[in-house]
Amino acid sequence: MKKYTTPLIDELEKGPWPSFVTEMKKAAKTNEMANDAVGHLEKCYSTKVGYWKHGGIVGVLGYGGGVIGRYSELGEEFPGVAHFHTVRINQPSAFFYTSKALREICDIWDKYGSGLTNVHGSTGDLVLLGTKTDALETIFAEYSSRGWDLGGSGSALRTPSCCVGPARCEWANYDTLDLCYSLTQEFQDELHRPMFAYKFKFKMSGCACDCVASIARADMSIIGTWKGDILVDQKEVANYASKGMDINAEIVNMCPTHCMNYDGKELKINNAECSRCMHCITRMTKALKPSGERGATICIGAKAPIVVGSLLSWVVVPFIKVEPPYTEVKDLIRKIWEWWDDNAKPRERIGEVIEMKGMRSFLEAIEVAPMPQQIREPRKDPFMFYTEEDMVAFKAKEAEEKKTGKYKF
Amino acid sequence: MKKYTTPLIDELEKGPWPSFVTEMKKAAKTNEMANDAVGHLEKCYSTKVGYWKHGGIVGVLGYGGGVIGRYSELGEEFPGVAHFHTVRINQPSAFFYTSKALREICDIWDKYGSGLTNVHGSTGDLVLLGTKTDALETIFAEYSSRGWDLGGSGSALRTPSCCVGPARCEWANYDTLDLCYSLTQEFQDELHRPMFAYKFKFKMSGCACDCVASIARADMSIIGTWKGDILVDQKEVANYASKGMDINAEIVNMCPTHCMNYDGKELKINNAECSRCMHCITRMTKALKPSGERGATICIGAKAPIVVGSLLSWVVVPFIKVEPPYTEVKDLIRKIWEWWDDNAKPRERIGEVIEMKGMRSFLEAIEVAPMPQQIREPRKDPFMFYTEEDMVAFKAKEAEEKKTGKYKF
Amino acid sequence: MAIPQRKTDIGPPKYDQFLPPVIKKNYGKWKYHEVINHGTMVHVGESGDKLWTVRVASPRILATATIREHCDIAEKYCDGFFRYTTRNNVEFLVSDESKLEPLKKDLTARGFKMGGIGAAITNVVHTQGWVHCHSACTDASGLVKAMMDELMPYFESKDLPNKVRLAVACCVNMCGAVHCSDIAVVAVHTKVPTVAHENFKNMCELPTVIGSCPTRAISPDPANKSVKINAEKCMYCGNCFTVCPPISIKDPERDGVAIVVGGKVNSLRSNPKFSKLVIPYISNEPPRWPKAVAAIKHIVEVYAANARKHERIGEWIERIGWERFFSLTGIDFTFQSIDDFTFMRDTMRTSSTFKW
Amino acid sequence: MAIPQRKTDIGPPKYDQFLPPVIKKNYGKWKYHEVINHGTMVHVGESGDKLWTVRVASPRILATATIREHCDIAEKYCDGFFRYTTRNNVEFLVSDESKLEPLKKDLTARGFKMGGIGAAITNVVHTQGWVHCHSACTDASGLVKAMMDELMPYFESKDLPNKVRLAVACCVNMCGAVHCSDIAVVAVHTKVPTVAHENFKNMCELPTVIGSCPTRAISPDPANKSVKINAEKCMYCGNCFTVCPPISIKDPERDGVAIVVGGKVNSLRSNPKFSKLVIPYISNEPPRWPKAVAAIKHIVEVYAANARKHERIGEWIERIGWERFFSLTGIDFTFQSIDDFTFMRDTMRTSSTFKW
Ligand code: SRM
Ligand code: SRM
Ligand code: SRM
Ligand code: SRM
Ligand code: SF4
Ligand code: SF4
Ligand code: SF4
Ligand code: SF4
Ligand code: SF4
Ligand code: SF4
Ligand code: SF4
Ligand code: SF4
Repeated sequence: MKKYTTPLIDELEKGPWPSFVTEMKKAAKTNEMANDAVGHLEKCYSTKVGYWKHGGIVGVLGYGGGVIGRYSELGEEFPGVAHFHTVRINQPSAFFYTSKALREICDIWDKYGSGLTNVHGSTGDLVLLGTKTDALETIFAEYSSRGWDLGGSGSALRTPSCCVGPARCEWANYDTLDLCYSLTQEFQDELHRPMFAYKFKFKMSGCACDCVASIARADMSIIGTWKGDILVDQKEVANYASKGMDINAEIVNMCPTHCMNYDGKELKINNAECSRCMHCITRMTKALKPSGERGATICIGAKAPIVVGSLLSWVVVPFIKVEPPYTEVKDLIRKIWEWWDDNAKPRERIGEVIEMKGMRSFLEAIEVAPMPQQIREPRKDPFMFYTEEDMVAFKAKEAEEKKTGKYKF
Repeated sequence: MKKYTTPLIDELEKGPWPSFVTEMKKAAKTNEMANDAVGHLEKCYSTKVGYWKHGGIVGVLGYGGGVIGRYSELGEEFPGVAHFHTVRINQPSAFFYTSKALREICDIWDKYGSGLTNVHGSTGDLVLLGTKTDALETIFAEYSSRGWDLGGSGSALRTPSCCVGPARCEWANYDTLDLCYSLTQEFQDELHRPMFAYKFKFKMSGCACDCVASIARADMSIIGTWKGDILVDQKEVANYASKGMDINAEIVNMCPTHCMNYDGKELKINNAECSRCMHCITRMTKALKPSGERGATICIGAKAPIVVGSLLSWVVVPFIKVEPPYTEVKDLIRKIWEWWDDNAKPRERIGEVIEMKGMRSFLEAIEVAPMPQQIREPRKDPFMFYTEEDMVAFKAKEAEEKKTGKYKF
Repeated sequence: MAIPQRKTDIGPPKYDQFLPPVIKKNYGKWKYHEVINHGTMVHVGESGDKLWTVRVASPRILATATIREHCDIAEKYCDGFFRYTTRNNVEFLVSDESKLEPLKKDLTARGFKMGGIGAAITNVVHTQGWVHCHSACTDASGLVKAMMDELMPYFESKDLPNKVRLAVACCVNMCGAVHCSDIAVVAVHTKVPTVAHENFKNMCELPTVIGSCPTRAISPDPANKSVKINAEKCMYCGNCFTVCPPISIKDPERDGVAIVVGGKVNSLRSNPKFSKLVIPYISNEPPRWPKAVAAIKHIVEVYAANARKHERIGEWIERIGWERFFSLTGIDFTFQSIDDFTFMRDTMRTSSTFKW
Repeated sequence: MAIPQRKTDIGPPKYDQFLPPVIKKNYGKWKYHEVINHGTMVHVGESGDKLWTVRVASPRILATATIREHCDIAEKYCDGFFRYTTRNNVEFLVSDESKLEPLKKDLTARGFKMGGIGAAITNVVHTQGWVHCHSACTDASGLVKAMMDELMPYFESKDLPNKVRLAVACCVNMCGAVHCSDIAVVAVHTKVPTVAHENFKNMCELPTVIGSCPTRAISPDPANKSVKINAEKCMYCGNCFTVCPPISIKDPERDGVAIVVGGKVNSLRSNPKFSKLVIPYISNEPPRWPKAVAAIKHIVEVYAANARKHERIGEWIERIGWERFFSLTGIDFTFQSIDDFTFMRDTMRTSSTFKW
């Protein structure tokens, strides 16, 4: 094995935060590919440019995704990274593992790959970092025979991901782990065989804390919420106060809807005006908890800034029940994809298509009524579309009003 | 004179608010044109459509504007409105008149026009409503010989307008009446001879109350403001309190910057954090008043929604001195127009051009530095332009930092 | 009578000749003012001088006879000095207190209405309508008259949480302050324009017409040497009609009015705001537009009952949320209220927090 | 060894087999939790059961050897159960209180760092960088390491007003949460791409390349059977480079990083927010990017000194105003911070109210 001197990246072995360079070197001790990856990286640091080529199309039989092809321009200098493809393994819901399962994953990877991983990728996959084209089929056979499948890539459903939710959090409004698993299973075909105009991501958070950043990073963000009052345990409120919490400053005055009141004794909430933002609940988890019906808000459209600026997901379905077998959610997803399919140009994310075609076209296709909950504020300009049916409806309403003598506006 | 039966518009003579129909009929008693205008309007009310044609180009010699040509499709049925042009008389600053002056205006108008007016038009002109083409030169001679000139129309500077300001308001930060007069005089040529890509409007308000709606309705909004503390007369504060004002609810808690404090005795203002919104001052005018340097904020670009939505004016010069002979303001205006001239396509308001070309191009042309006061928040996407000079400057700064060992960010 | 010698580029008369002596003396040196009632306020100078203002409603369309009546009154009580406001009311300026009550009595006797000062509804900024504009799809003055007849108590005497600024525009050009008003009416077309093909090539320029359409609904129609309009894409802005007379967009049964709310101009407390669409369509109902008037009155009343003191309509709505505005007013939420144009991105909700 | 039989479309293993018994028992029935310190929290079930979580920093790039070490530890203290977080930390799940302190001791002994829970700085969401991506104009992992070395106290022990979420993206594709982070670094190109004309026609499609440019800077270059790029219009997004390999945009001396601040994801108190640009350019300085790191630390410190408890960076800035953020931090305000793209309208100030 070549021995690289790496004065620049060695600098990144210093300091308290765990060092990825140390990790790379650890793998490099026994792995040629990892060893060349170290040398290759030092080269980048010294010249301040990268040497990876545009990805090539590589993969496993019958799948259109799951592997990111990667080749170096410096394949001769660093043969271990001439090919350096990543394999995306679909992680289990909420990233729970047993040591047994992970050891198995490591064993296979040491055998066929670089011994380097990303635990996890930004989308959520367990990313195996660097292998050669001819190892891919074997790697897939090894993993899949043990119950692990590939994640998504390309113009496909991407690996869904969720927050830790009911497994270890008191605030989950639905079972994020189970929904994540169920949707991943339901849409295996869409995940493995790119047939969409572009990528599509699901992320599921159990509440407005959004610990999986769904509103910013998923085409479909499924965020838990409730319909009902926040129950207040006044004894626990008193406890927080006695432990030094300034309830007015920290809670009441920070409530965005100003629907709380605390007189030093009793904490009152005008629940009708609460927007369920979670601030008070997170800060007084022993004293406050939601009650009533549980479900989720469905938001659509987030994406990164390329090329006209990032999008955050938009509220589309203010409230939906999320209970096994999740038929309502799955039906909705199918309708969403159908409309997207009918309307997208290549490389158009769903948010971009909604922006192009208008929210109305989308809502009508997925059979959701217009609701003020979907918007932050109404339109400002007077340039509106009206269908013939709209006009008929307006006129009918006016006729009705004439009859009853009462306006309905 | 024809006698029209006007059952529909007669309905609008009922009720307490003064009736424009009554006004039209008043004029119609002695004026053929006004009489036909009444009949013509009744016709519109009965058919629910208007009958005015697209305007034609009419005017007075040497001027490109000041008259709006108007012809009816129903000229045969209503000969008095076959021609029905309006004449825009440039109003005096802040709409002050003497009865003598207005009587003179009325006398001339009764002689040559319909006897109907708009006091005033939305831009600010004293609008004379309805006359014939061949009367225009005479009308102009009669008015101009008595000291009245025409206002703007077409792709020209439009008649500037201002709030009542120092004439009858304690809050004016500069002399709105004098600036309005001075700019109107200075730019007579731009007002009378359309040479711009489109219309351009000035409006001047003495403070953030913006009583002439400049921020919403002027390409250049000149809004008075100050640099200095708000002086507090605690005795008057106590007076307001004793008269029943809930100072915390009405003032302190409504202060947008939360820079006020009232303990039931003393009202304190953290002036460094005040944004000079005027709320507290207007509600406690006897107790609070600004002090220090006076001037204005210049905002650019407001317009109506045609065709991609309305614009409000954008802050361009956070603070400018506004003192006779207003050289600084006038120079700025010339620079603004020059850039607009260089960059606008026909029918592009300045706000639209700034949107197209970017604020930087505009600010550089008018020699104003970028300042955070110009924006509500910085850009969100990472797609930035850098000039070669920018890069040189960034690198020079870094070199300097290396030398001094201190970052300047 | 010979026509006098014309002058050009003289500009307006200098304002100072129209200022009453008390203003000249106290110019820029006013100390404070007090609102006495919706019709009267007094300004006090540092000098101690006082100036009473009596504000009088105006229909804005004035016959010269009425202007002369204003002059008569001003001469009697104000040494001939008076002014109009930026919202087209008349203001009589009284420096001699003893003339104040007589003035008011006289005004009442003559049928003039005083009001609009303070936390009130004042005159409605509006436009030409059928009275003078070719572009109008309703009559602005008529709507204003009908509205203000209903809202008169708020002009004359009844208090509101804060000023409520109303406006009416007779087409989407919006020659007024509709786009930043507490409540406003904007008249809208709702039918795809038709093209008189036979006149097209003589009266219009093909590229101009095609370029005029913000939604690219217009394409060449070579067979007719004219253009055709894609109905799916047309949002009835009328811009094509403005640039090309053979294009016609008016339709008596389909033209109507929309109601927008929540705008403001000043920067007190919160930034200036655009008005937002809440009722997309009400049929054009001259002479008194009963439904539009009822809708406006209803919104004013819900605001009056729910807002905090000093909150403008838009501020109140932003505090409670638009979803609450719709539920409190009972106004139907329609697809038209969802922005599908310039500001779509910034107006959709990007958070699971809202009220049921 | 024979290769086993492959299976397709089986999806991931079902999560429940990886849940420790205490979680299975209390699944969906947790009552509350308490943060003990930045490294440890405890969740308490309705049943009274307790589950301690010890969070450990991870560089995200892990050698299998390190994963095996995680496994060793989990076996010793957690019956082999553990998890990773959505921000790539490791979490050891302890149901037996007696194992908690030994676990922590062992972790310390092995050099693992505990932290990131509560009002802290936790792991940095980041991307591939020079380690694996062709698009990278910096190295993400290196930047993260350099940043976190400096910010370690905020991970391990020091409190902040609220969580501060950091991110790094190695190009404007922003494969992470840069666009909604409290503070983030995004690597940017600053030089107009060059085109290797000779390869163009074999490797790229003309309309695709032209269409890829959001600012229409690219036009055909028929002489070279290629395209040319208008330098005036190019904003270095790299989209053309993504779709066409002969286009090259990397430049060692001009590539750099920008700093954005004030984003957030959750909806507590205020809506999710995008991050905004405050420092447009810092030279790429591997291996430790000293200026970028110093800038981030400086912003964290100014925030820590000025924000109210529970305020995220974006919330704090919105309360004090962006002009005050710039004056408090002393950061130069540049033209680059003024939006000239999609959101220009909504980001300019439309009011005369601001702070000096
Ligand atoms: C590996 C990963 C970054 C990481 O280090 O974690 C990644 C890596 C790449 N992303 Fe990404 N993206 C990754 C998560 C994301 C995310 C975050 C997320 O999913 O939560 C985003 C932002 C959210 C979004 O989807 O918009 C993201 C937005 C992009 C984009 C911009 C897409 C857009 O519509 O704006 C591109 C560009 C593209 O698709 O051509 C992109 C393209 C790429 C490519 C395929 C670039 C390329 O053409 O080679 C990168 C391959 C790198 C490599 O060599 O391994 N990646 N990418 C993440 C996937 C790992 C996983 O499967 O778990
Ligand atoms: C008379 C007046 C309305 C009124 O009743 O008061 C008016 C009347 C017309 N306006 Fe206006 N505008 C009038 C103030 C405004 C304002 C308000 C202002 O100036 O404060 C605006 C909104 C602010 C702005 O400038 O954007 C305004 C925005 C427009 C527009 C849209 C311009 C735009 O850039 O969006 C048009 C359309 C056009 O220019 O083709 C327009 C066009 C017109 C035309 C010329 C339409 C036409 O092509 O015939 C109208 C002539 C009506 C007529 O027959 O008399 N008018 N127009 C106002 C001028 C009176 C005066 O001189 O005092
Ligand atoms: C006379 C007039 C100026 C003029 O040059 O003609 C004027 C005069 C005064 N305004 Fe105004 N404003 C006048 C139009 C405006 C406008 C413009 C408009 O409506 O188109 C605005 C902006 C409206 C908006 O924000 O949408 C305006 C927003 C204010 C405000 C801010 C109100 C608020 O809290 O939102 C104040 C402060 C106040 O009410 O104490 C104010 C205060 C005042 C004061 C008290 C100033 C003073 O000390 O003299 C004057 C009497 C107030 C009153 O009427 O209640 N004036 N005022 C205008 C009267 C129009 C009318 O006939 O009713
Ligand atoms: C473990 C993890 C979920 C997972 O499935 O892996 C998680 C776990 C918890 N989050 Fe979270 N959050 C996790 C990522 C997030 C994210 C996503 C992100 O950062 O990309 C967010 C949104 C960030 C944002 O808004 O920009 C997030 C915003 C919150 C908040 C809201 C904080 C705020 O006030 O702004 C809370 C509430 C709180 O802190 O009390 C919260 C609260 C919690 C609680 C207290 C929930 C509970 O009762 O168990 C958990 C421990 C909190 C802690 O770490 O302080 N979690 N949390 C993630 C830990 C990442 C890490 O390694 O540090
Ligand atoms: S998103 Fe809500 S439910 Fe999910 S882990 Fe975070 S706090 Fe818990
Ligand atoms: S959840 Fe949010 S909105 Fe509701 S009461 Fe608590 S802090 Fe207020
Ligand atoms: S804008 Fe200000 S200075 Fe002018 S009249 Fe209104 S309150 Fe007075
Ligand atoms: S002027 Fe406005 S910001 Fe300043 S103290 Fe008064 S209310 Fe507050
Ligand atoms: S709003 Fe339209 S119809 Fe009314 S005056 Fe202006 S241009 Fe004419
Ligand atoms: S009315 Fe407007 S949208 Fe419709 S065709 Fe004409 S220009 Fe286009
Ligand atoms: S941010 Fe850019 S460079 Fe980094 S991994 Fe994503 S696509 Fe590659
Ligand atoms: S880098 Fe972006 S802006 Fe520049 S030419 Fe390429 S696609 Fe266009």
